[in-house]
Amino acid sequence: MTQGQVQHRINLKTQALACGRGDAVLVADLSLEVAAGSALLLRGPNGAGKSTLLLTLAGLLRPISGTLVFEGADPEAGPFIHHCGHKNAVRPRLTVLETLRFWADLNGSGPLPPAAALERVGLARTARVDAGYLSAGQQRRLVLARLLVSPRPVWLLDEPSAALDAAGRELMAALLVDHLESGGLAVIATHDDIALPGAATLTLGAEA
Amino acid sequence: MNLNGIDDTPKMSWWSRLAHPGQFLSWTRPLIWPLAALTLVLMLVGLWFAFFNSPADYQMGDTVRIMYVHVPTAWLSQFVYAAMSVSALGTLVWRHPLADVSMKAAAPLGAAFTAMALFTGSMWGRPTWGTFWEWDGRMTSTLILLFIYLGIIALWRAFDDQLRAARVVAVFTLVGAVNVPIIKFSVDWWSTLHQPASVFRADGPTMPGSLLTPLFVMFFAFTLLFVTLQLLAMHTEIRRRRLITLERRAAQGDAL
Amino acid sequence: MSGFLGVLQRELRLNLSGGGEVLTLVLFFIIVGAIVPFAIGPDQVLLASIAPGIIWIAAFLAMLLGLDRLFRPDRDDGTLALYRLADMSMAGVVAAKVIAHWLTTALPLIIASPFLAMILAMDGPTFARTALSLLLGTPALAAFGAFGAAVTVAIRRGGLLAPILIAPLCVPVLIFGVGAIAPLGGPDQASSAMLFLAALSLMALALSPFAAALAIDWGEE
Amino acid sequence: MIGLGEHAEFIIAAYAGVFIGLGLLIGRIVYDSRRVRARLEALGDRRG
Repeated sequence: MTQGQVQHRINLKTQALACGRGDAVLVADLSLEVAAGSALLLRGPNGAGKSTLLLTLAGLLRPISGTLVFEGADPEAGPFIHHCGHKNAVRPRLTVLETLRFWADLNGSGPLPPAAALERVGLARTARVDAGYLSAGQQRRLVLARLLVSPRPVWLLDEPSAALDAAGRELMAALLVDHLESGGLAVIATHDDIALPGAATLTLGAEA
Repeated sequence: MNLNGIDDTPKMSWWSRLAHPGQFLSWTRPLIWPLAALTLVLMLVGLWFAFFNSPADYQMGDTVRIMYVHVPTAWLSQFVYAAMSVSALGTLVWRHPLADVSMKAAAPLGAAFTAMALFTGSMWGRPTWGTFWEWDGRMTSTLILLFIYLGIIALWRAFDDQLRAARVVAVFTLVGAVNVPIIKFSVDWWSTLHQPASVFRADGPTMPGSLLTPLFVMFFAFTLLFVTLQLLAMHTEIRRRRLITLERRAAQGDAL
Repeated sequence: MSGFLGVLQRELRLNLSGGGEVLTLVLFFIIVGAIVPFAIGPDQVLLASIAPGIIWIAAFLAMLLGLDRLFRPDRDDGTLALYRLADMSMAGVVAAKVIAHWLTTALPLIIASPFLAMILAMDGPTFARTALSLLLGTPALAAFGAFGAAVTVAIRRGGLLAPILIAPLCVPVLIFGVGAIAPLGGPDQASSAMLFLAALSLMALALSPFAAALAIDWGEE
Repeated sequence: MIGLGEHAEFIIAAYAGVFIGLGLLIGRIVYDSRRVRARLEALGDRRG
């Protein structure tokens, strides 16, 4: 089952981008290009600024200097970025299906209904369960389902494979391959090996 | 949210040159001592007028002399808030780096002047109304203004990151500015409801010139005092930010 | 629009399901109101004359108490970041939250207020005006409260700060709220107070989502 | 100094209060300024 829909093609370009928290620079002078249909893996030790860079790319943090452009993005068409941080945004009191429906309402729903997305990430049987009962890995799968219910061309994933088991990682890689094939773009910060053929790798904080 | 091209290249106009904190520091530093001297002279002249060269009011007697410190501090309590609101606009609309600094420097000054206005008001109130505190419209809305000032100071102190703090405080300051007239109106409505109408209007236009001269001198003395202190506090704040940056850089250098 | 309804539905679900927060606030409201006679004595005439003020103060405190759950849990679990990338404006999110906040705090208080009115020796017509003034005035409290919660959400221990910031701004609401009940200046004054109260609520509801959204966006950035 | 009439204590208290307040305010701002400058100099910043 693929997403079956060709994404709006967006290229990511940055020039001399510096980002950090407050006025403390974590990543300086970063110029990179990620074309539609390709992925970039961010690597580097803890504290190298991977999460900060992803937040900056998502527009959740303001860059300290430099430029950041998403070429081909249509500002009228609404937000085009999915950002998945460390926190799952899962509230224990809501059921799994309610949580996913809420995300679909919030981000705009696509052709894939929430129930089908749950099936795709292997959570179909837990749909009526309170999200608080999910294990850490299952919560992560639920977050992956969020990417599926609202199609958006840019995925910025922060440690998506943390807490996932082997099957979960395969699932994530398969979802990523589908996403890239349909013309999407992904930037992934990770410590694990993700089987993504043709993905470029950027190592942050190597000189430190 | 501006995702499609964030461009922060500075345009060099006199405005942005003044906006540069270092430039501001070196341009306004020579002003401090002359301003301080002028303030001192005006303050002394004002005091001389207030105590030796002005008559007692035919109605209020000598207590009218409290007016020479009460009215200027009461004026400043509102003027400082207006200055803070303009700075808040500067922070929100133009992201002017000096506006943050000006906002932060003004808040404690405003709170201090407001507290002084309340204190002198109650010192005036005791002989005039027979009580230290009267819930009249002006006293009450000044008290609420003091609470707003103290809230803003608490908000500044609660943030670790001063850049973030500046924007949030700016939003709050402006919402406060929209609310202050409403508060004033509601409090006036309320106080006329609960007690016989207004007591007296000392700052009305019918005051004789002999009372107006010391009032004006003191008025300018206090306003200049605020300007001087505001400049000095802004300088300190600019330096403090530089200090934090330097210290952080030093700490990072140690860590590497 | 589906986003707006989604947020509204989620807030109602979270606040009404199991947790008992709503009942706790109602209990707080009643206890504050019921504790006043112990402090000032059981004089029926005196109680009846200050009952509107007591009910308003109790409602005011109860609404301030519930502020911290408005944005902080969402910030802690990452939902706030999601809102910032959502297919709806932050102001829309805040507006939905204000409505849900009013429905789950103010409305239960108004429903519980007859009990307080009874033990505080209020008469029928006065209570009717009290209920009406609470109905018209509490939306403003909810809106101001949401703004206060938004301003302090980026602060780690901002829970106590929001009420302190908001209380001075709420003074007009209290003044007109009580003014609309107690006919100190005659019935004319009471009805004009009621109009002011409604105007205040409308204005606060219209403006606070934008101010709160600005504060959240810039506090997080 | 001229006589201040029957309410002299309130007039004196008002002026004393204001000028003590101003003194504290000025003192705090000047002290703060000195301290920050001294720390800047200790870090070797020459721009003042």
